[in-house]
Amino acid sequence: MYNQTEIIKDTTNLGPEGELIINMGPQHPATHGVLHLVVTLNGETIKKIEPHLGYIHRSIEKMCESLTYRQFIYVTSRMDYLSSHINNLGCALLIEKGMQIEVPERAKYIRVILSELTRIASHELWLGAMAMDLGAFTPFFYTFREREMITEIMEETCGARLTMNYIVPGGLMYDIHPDFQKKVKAFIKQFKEKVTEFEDLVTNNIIFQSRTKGIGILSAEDAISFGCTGPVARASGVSCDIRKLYPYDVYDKVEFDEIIETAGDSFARYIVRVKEMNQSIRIIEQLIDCIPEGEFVGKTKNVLKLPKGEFYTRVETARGEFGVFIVSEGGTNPYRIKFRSPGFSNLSALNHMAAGSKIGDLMATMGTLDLVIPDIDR
Amino acid sequence: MFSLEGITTTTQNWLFAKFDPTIALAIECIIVIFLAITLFAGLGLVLVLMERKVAARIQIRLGPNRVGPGGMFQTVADTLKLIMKEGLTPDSADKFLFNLAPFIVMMVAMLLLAPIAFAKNFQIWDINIGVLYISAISSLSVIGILMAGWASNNKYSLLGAMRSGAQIVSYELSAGFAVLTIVVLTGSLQISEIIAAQQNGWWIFKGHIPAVIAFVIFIIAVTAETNRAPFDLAEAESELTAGFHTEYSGMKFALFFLAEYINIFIVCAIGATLFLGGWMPLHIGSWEAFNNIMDYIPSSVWFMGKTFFLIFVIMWFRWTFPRLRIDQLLNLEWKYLLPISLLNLLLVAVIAILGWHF
Amino acid sequence: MSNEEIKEIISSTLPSATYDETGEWLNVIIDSKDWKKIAAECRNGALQMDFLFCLTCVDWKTHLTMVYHLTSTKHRHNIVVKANLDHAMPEIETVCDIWRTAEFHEREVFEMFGVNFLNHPDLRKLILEDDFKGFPLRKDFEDPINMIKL
Amino acid sequence: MFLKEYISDVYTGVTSLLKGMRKTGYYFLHPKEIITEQYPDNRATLVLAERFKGEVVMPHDANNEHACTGCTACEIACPNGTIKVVTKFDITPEGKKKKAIDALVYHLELCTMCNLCVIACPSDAIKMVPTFEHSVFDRSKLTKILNKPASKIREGIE
Repeated sequence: MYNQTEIIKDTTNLGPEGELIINMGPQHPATHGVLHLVVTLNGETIKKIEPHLGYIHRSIEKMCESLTYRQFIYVTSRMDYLSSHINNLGCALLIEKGMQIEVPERAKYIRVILSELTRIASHELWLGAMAMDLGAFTPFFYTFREREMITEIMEETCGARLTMNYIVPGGLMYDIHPDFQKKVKAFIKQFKEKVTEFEDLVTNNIIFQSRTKGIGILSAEDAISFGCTGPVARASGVSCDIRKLYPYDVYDKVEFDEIIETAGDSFARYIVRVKEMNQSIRIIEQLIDCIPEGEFVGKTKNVLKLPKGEFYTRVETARGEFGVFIVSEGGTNPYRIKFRSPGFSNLSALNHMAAGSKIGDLMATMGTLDLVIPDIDR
Repeated sequence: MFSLEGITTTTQNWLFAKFDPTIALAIECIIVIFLAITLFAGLGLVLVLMERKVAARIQIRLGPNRVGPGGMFQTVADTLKLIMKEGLTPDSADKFLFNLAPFIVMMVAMLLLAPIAFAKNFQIWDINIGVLYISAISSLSVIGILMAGWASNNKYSLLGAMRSGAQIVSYELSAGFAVLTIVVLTGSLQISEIIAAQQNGWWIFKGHIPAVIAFVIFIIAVTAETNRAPFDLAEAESELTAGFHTEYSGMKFALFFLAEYINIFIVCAIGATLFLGGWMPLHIGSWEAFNNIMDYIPSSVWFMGKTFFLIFVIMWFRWTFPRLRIDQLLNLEWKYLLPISLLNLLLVAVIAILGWHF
Repeated sequence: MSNEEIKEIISSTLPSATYDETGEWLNVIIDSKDWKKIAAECRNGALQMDFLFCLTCVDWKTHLTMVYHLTSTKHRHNIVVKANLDHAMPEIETVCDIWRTAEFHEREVFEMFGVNFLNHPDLRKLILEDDFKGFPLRKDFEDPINMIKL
Repeated sequence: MFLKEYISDVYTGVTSLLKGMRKTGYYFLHPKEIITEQYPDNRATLVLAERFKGEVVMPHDANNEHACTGCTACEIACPNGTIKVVTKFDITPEGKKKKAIDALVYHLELCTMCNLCVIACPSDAIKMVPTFEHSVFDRSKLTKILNKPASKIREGIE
């Protein structure tokens, strides 16, 4: 986000002490999107990382001010596109909380199952992309094979593969597909078989371990101070799983563990996400057979109007705590809306985590932060 | 039995009978140059396709399958595309070095072809210090890479080139030691003699465990020397976009690309020659019948088979492992490979002196 | 900790603070000048509000309101701190030395609302271009080129 | 002690690498695991989920009649202004004026496939269909008029 002259100055000149300044991104194979990092290097060692954002900023917050409460939900799919279902869920939960809409049990169960499937899909993609950042191309294809099963389930039930747009305030847009349960079970079976592959290929691999262990350390205090949430904070030993702390939908009815590691390094973040996938499978297994019969959408008014006041909900996306803050004036549109995106806070810790390490470590650290750029820029 | 030896001798006899010896030699040189360049182009096309197919199979996908039967002409199409592309030279680059670098890299790869025995008595130059020649020339390729990285005036390129320098200089050592073990066992630096010494069994079988260790070290070291994953730090895609050849395009890029694959072929050929007996068929002790059957397979097929097997192993590495970090790469060399190969050389020397090998 | 206890603690530091309990969480409305003091108290005092999970601003046309959502990872209580700012010259003390996450969030609010954070170490535009004019999230922002009127 | 650690380091390292190679080697030797779909060639057998939201269409029956009354519910429901309803007044045989659609303009390039318009439609005049090959060379070709020429509203739909 420099003007032209400054870009030229940046790439040809050196830093104040003769450091190398490289512009990593906005087009760079490891940034997975249009993230622009200005990295100050001393040889191979990183001195400072300065993120420059905004390449995919669409001002969703401003956009939502002119949309009705029914409409704005689907814009949030475009923020963290890998957990779009959970984003939608967060917005719907806020409206339901604000207007006291009763959600049928069936809808709650399905929402949670789909959230967990989304989480697995997101983590699978992350796993592949992370391995690719470290130079191992092959796991990417293996993870995508399982992810494809999830996207097919989504396609069949929700009608879309990535931005599902399946949630309406009060429930779901339509009922699940008759094959839904069968397919989910088939997926669980395949996933359990294939998850060992990643242990052989990635987790236990000596190169991978030496690339991630002790790299990008984030202490628990720093994690809290930087506002990190999700797997990033949990790998540092901070308990911050919204599903446990402030359960929504039917998360209070299922048993699962909040995965907490204490090392705070890249490997711990990796392990947290891998174990989280298994916990998600556990949640789905508990719910898939006992989806109650009944309505899939509750009774709502045609035109939704949030009462005057301020509302905040949070949900646990694949990347951490996603918060929706709405200031309502009582009309059909939100007066002011703020999305607290997990990636934005997690990114702010990047400089702290990666400064002093090598360029190769930056890839490991950035990879385990699991950055989704539209989520950061909004 | 089919042999390339017949063709070469007939040609030579004919040439020397027909022409003055100097002119005959010149004509032979031209033929050799022509053949070498043809081999280069052919190998480039085959190896790139092979890499893509191997990668595809490992990554549970089909790979190129649109151009020609089974995608056979994909690389031809790619080459055509690269030839048509504009060869950009950055404004602030050192133009002379920038344009020279790909040719240096290419020339080094070509020079290395000289002492390789492709089949029985089919060798360009059977120099009596063959192994030394290979070690000496192969370390030159770093100059081309450094030149490319420096002349591009790009920070990514510079970092990649510097990495490459550190990497090749250090891995030269253990590759050299691994080669030395075979030299110690054979007692000769000449390629043809090394192959002849494997008449009754390849060194990897005859040399006990030390030869196996040397072989493993050799494979690791040459993977690093050719800048292949998991040691592809010089072009570390996710870190330095494309490393030293970031600024290259068109045919100049293609030369780097080609040189990479030719280098792989050459180091694998050397590995096959030293450890797997080169063109020597698989002979097992006194099983005369078996040995005779093996002799019926042409020597060139043996050589190519072994070489391509080693190439496959190196490709297999690439599509399995993550990349190392620069300090880990140097750690691996100086803390693990070098001490082990030094000890190994000592062991081999003892074995060779006591005559414990078969 | 219950709302009453929180109120008591805050009032002991800042008697002028007013409270609003209509929402989900306790809202503490303070004067913008007192923010730094109350922030340090919230973070380091008995409240242990170590997690600033949302920092934003609301444009009320007549004035701006900074909204800080705070929680404690130890006690699990939440409060919302609000400070009204002048529309023409919005200024407030930075808290990025107390909660480091505030650094990025404040830079975002700075470019989107034009709030000047005093003593911020690196108050530059984070998302928008350096030469961008105007504050997009303010209600009076008009961009006839990029905003498509439907 | 140091030597023992050193050797076990090397051993575990090498075995972990070999395990990974076994996995990739397995896939190399088992071409049946290949999951590539050769998309343009498999068009004939390609089955898309019936719910797949590809684009909005307006179904017409054999008499070239649709069910759209021109109530603009879809236009109001749409978050992006994708749908524009242009109405006109028909003269019924009894001589009364009746509101009908002139054109239902649909901008596929703006559509986010949220399905709100389909839900909002009181007479089920529009629906989502699972087509997905929308690429064109000119963006203006993505602006479609959903009602067919000379089509009219089905009898009995108010």
